[in-house]
Amino acid sequence: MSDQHHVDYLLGLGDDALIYAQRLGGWLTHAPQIEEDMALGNVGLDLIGQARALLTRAGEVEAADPVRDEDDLAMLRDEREFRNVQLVEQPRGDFAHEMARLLWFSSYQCELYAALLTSGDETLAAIAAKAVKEVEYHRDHATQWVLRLGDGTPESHERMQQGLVAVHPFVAELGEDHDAARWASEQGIGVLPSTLTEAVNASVGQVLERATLTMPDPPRWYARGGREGIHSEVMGYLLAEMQHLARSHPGATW
Amino acid sequence: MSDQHHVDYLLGLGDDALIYAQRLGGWLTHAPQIEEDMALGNVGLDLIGQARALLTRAGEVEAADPVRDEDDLAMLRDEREFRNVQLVEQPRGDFAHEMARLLWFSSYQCELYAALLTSGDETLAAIAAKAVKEVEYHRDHATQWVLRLGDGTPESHERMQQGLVAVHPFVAELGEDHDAARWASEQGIGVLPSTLTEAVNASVGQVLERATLTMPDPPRWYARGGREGIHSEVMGYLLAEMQHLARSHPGATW
Amino acid sequence: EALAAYFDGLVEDDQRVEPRDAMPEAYRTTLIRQMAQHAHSEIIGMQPEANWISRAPSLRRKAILMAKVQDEAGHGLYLYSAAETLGVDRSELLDKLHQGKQKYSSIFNYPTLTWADAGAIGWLVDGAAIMNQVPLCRCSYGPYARAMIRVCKEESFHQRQGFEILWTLARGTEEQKAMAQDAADRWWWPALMMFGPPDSGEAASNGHTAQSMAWGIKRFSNDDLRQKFIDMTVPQAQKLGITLPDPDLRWNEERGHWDFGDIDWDEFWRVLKGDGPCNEQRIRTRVEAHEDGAWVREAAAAYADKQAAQEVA
Amino acid sequence: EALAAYFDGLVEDDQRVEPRDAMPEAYRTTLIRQMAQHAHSEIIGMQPEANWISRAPSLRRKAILMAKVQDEAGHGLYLYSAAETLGVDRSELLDKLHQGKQKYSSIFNYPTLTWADAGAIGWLVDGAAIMNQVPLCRCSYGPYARAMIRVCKEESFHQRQGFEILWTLARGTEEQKAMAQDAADRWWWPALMMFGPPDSGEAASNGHTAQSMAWGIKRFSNDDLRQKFIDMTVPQAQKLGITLPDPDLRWNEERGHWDFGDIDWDEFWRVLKGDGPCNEQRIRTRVEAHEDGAWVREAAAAYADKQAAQEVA
Repeated sequence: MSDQHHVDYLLGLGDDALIYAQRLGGWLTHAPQIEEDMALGNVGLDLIGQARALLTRAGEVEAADPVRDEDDLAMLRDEREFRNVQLVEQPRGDFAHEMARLLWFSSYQCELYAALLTSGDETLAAIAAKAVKEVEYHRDHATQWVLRLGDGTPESHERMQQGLVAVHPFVAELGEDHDAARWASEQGIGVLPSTLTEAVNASVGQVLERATLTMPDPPRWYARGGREGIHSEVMGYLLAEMQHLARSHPGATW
Repeated sequence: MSDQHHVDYLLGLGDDALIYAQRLGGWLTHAPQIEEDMALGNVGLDLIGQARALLTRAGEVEAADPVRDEDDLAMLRDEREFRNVQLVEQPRGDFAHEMARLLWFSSYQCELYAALLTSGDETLAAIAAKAVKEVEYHRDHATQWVLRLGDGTPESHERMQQGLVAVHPFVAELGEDHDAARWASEQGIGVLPSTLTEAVNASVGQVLERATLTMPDPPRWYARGGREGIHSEVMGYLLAEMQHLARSHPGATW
Repeated sequence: EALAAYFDGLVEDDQRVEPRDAMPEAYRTTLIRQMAQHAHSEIIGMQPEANWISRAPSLRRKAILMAKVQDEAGHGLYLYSAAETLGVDRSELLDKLHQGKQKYSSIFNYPTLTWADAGAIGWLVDGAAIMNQVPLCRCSYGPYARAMIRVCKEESFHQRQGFEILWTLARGTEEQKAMAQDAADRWWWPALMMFGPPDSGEAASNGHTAQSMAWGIKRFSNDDLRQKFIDMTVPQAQKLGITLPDPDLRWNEERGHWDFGDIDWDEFWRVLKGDGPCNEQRIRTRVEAHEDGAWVREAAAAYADKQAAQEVA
Repeated sequence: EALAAYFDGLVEDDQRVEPRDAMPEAYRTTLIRQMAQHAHSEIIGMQPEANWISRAPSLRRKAILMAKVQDEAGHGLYLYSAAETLGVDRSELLDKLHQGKQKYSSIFNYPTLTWADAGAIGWLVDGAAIMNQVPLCRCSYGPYARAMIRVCKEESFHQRQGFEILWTLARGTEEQKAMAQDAADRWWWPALMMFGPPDSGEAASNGHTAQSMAWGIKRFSNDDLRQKFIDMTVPQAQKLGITLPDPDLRWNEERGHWDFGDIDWDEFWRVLKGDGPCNEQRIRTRVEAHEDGAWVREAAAAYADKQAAQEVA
C-alpha cells in the first residue's frame, strides 16, 4: 500500500502540471499581445516538462508490468484516476482570471518544490531542483500582471478583483491534506500540503496588497476531492479532447 | 466500386443526421424556454433515429467482415471518413442562427426524403417514408420561429437576419453533386443534390418573405468538401467529445 | 366559514381540492412552494444527465438519454402548469429559482463524472423520487395529484432504464464494472438524503410535516419513505452485483427491514446551503439559458401581439 | 541626389541598407508591405498548428508543438520589430491585418484536419517558407536580413521536426500511414502555390518582382524557387514512402529538374481573394484575441505611466 501512496502522490503533482499546461495551451493565439502568447506558452512548456518527469517517475515507482510511461498515464487513464486539484482543470476565463489562477498556483508550486528539494525520493528532489527555478519565474510573471491589472485602469482593477473571486473557491484545495500526502510526508518523500498554506497565503497576500486588491471573502462553496479523482464536470471534456487521438490508435507510436 | 458509392451515399445522409443531432443535443438545458428544450430535443431524437437507420443500412450494404453496425460507424470512424456537410457540424450559435440552420436543413431534408420515397434501395425508401413526416414537422417548427423572430422585435429581426448571413456560406454544399450521389442517382437509388436546390431555395425564400427577411447576398466564401471528408476545424473536437467514451473501452457493450 | 368547512370536509374524505375551491391561504402557499420546488428540480435535474448526451457510448443510449432529459423538461412543464392553477405564473417561479429564493432537490448539486452516473441517477435518484412521488398521486390538490400520476409513470420507466444501464455495465469489462460500482458509491448516500432530514433527533427539522400530513399533501414521514426505498433498493443492488457503500447495511429479521448506517447530515445541510460541488454551476447554467433566451421570448410575445391585432382588424 | 547615389551604391555593392540611411520612399513602402505580410503570416500561421496542441498524441509531441507555435510568435515579433525600424508601429500593422488591408500567406487558410497535418505543415509549408526566406538573409535591408537569419535557423529545425512526424507515421500502423499520405495529398499543391503566381503565362502577375530584384529584396523568381523546392522535396517524399499527388511528376534528365503538373491557379486566386476554407475563421480568431486583450494592453500602459510618473516624482 505504501508504494501506491507514493505513486498517488507523484500523480497528484504530475496531473496538476499536466492539466494546467493543457489549459494554458489554449492561450496560444488568444493572448492579449504576442509577447504573452510566448510567455504563457513558456509557462505551459515548463509545466509539461514537469508533468513528463513526474509521470515518468510515477510509472517507475508503480512498476506495473509492463511499466506505464508518461503517455500511458496521460492518455489512457480515466477521469476518476486523475488526481489534480480542480483549480487547474477550470476552463480558460479572461486574462485577469488566468493571472489570478497562475498567481495562486505558482505561489503554491514555489513553496511545494522548495520543500521537495530535500525529498527522500532523489528523482523527485532532482525534478524539484529544476522546477523550483521555473515556477519562480511563473510567479514573478503572474505578479507583474496582477500589479499592472490591479493598479492599471478601473476596468482592469475590477476584472482582476473578479478574477480573484472566481478562483477563490478552488484555492483551499491546494492546501488540503490527503492520504497519499500524509504517507509521503511521513516517509520524508513528500510534503503535507497544509504546511504550505500559510506561506502561500502570505505570498499572494503581499502581491494583492501592492496591487491595491483585496483578498476575497471566504467563498460560499469550496472545491473538494480532486486528489481522490473527484473532478468538476468540465474535466471529462478536457480529457476527451486531450486523449481522443491517442485512444483512437491503440498501441501506435507517435 | 459501385457498392462503395452506395455506402458513401448512405453515409452522407446518415452523417448529416447524426452530426446535426449531436449539435442539437447541446440545446437541451440551454433553450430560451422549456417548450423549446423539448422541441429541439424532439428534432434531435428524430435525427438520431434517422442516423441509426441510415448507418445500419450503410453497414449492411458495405457488408464488411464483420459487418459494421451503427455504433462502429458513428464511434470508430475518423474525421476524414465522415461525409456530412459542414453546415451541420458548425457550433451552436444563438437561437436565430439555429433556426436559420434548421430552416435550411429541414427544407433540404423535406425535398430529399420526398425524392427518396421511390428509391430502388427499398430499405432507404422505407427510411424516407418515415423520415419525411418528421422533417416536415421540423421545417414547420423552424418556419414558425423564423416568422416570429423575423417579424417580432427589431432585435430579433436583426438577429434573425444575421443568423441567415452566418449560415449562408454553408447552404450551397447541400446542393452540391458528388460521385456517390451521381452514382446513386444513376442507379435509381439516390437523388442528385443539385436537383433539389431550386425547390429548397423557393421554400426557404417564401418563409423569409413572410418573415420580412431578405435572402443574404452571395457569400464571400463557400464551404466545400464535406462529402469527401473535408471538414471545418471544429469537427475534430465534436468527434473527440462524441467518441471518447466508446473509444476508451474497445469492444465493450453498453 | 362554510367554505372552510367544505375544504376540511374534502380533505377529510380524501377528495380532491380543485382550483375553483376555496382553500386556506397557508395551504395554497405551501402547495405553491412544494410544487415550484418540484418543478425546479425537474428543470435543474436535466443538467447532470444532459452532461452525457454528447458523450453517450452508443447511439441507442444517446437517444434514450436525450428522450429522458426531454421528459424531465415535460415534467417541469406539467408541474409549473399545475402550480399556475393556484394563481402564480411560471416566470415568477423561475425568477425565484434564479434568485435562490426557491430551492430544488439538492441531489442535483452533485456532478455526473462518468457514464455510469447516468445509470445511477436513473436507478437511485429516480427511484427515490418515485418513492416520494407515488403518495403525491393521492395528494389532496387535484391538479398536483394528476400531474404526479403522469410524472410517476414516466419516472418508473426512467428508473428501469437506469437500472438497465448499470446491469449492462455490471456484466461488462472490469473497467465497466468498476464504473458502475463507483457510481453507486457516490450516489447512494445523496440518494438517501433526498427524503429529507430525519423525523427526530438532532438533525431533524420538522418544519412542515405535521401540517402537510393533515392537509393530505404528505402521506408518509421522511424516515418511513427512506426505509421503504432502502428495502426496495438493496435487493436490486444484490441483483446487480453492486455493493452499497454502507458497512452497517444488514437485514433485521425482527423489524422486517434493512438496518443502515448513519447519514452524514452535515453534508446534507452544507450542500443545501450552497456548498455543494455544483450548486453555483447549476444555477449559473440555468440563468444563462434564461437570459440568453430573453430576446427570443420577447420576440415571440411581440409577434403574437401583432397577429392578434391583425385578427381583430 | 548624393543620398540617392549612396543608396544605389549600397544596393549595387550588395551592402546592407540600415534604418539611418536615406532610401527611396517606394523601397521603404515595399519593404514595409513585405515585412508586415511576413510577420502577419507568422502570427496567423500559429493558428492551424495551435489547433492540435490540446490533442497532440503524446506529451513529447505536445511540448514540441507548443514550442513551435511559440517560436512562430517570436518570429512575428522579430519581423514586426524589423518593420518598426522603418517608422511604422506594430499596432498599425496589426490593424491593417485585421481590416484585411494587408495579407498573410494564403497557405494558412487551409484547415489542419488530422495530426499528420502538423507534420505536413512542418515538412512542406516550413520547407517552402525556408526556400523563400533563405535568399532574404542577404536582403538589402539590414534589419530584415538579420531577422531572417534568426528565423531561418529555427524554421529549418521546424522543418526537420515536421519531417520526423511524418517519418514516424509512415512507419506506423496502416491508419497512420494513410494519415500521412492524406496530409501530403492535401498540402502539396497549396505548398507549391506559396511561391506565388508563375513568372509568365496567363496566371502571371508580375507586379513587384523586377523592382524587388533590382532593390536586392528579391533574389530569385517565383518559378525558380518553386522548382528548387520541388527538386529538394521529391527525394524526401520518396524517403518517407509518400506519393506526391501529381501524376505528371517525373525526373527530367535533360533539364536536371523534376517536371511537374499544372497548378490550379484558379484555386490560388480564389483563396487569395477570401474564398478559402479558413480565411474568415483565421481573421475572426485573430481579431477576437486582439479585442479581448484591449483592456489588458490599456491597463499595462496605464500602469507603466503611473510607474514612470512616480519615478519622476
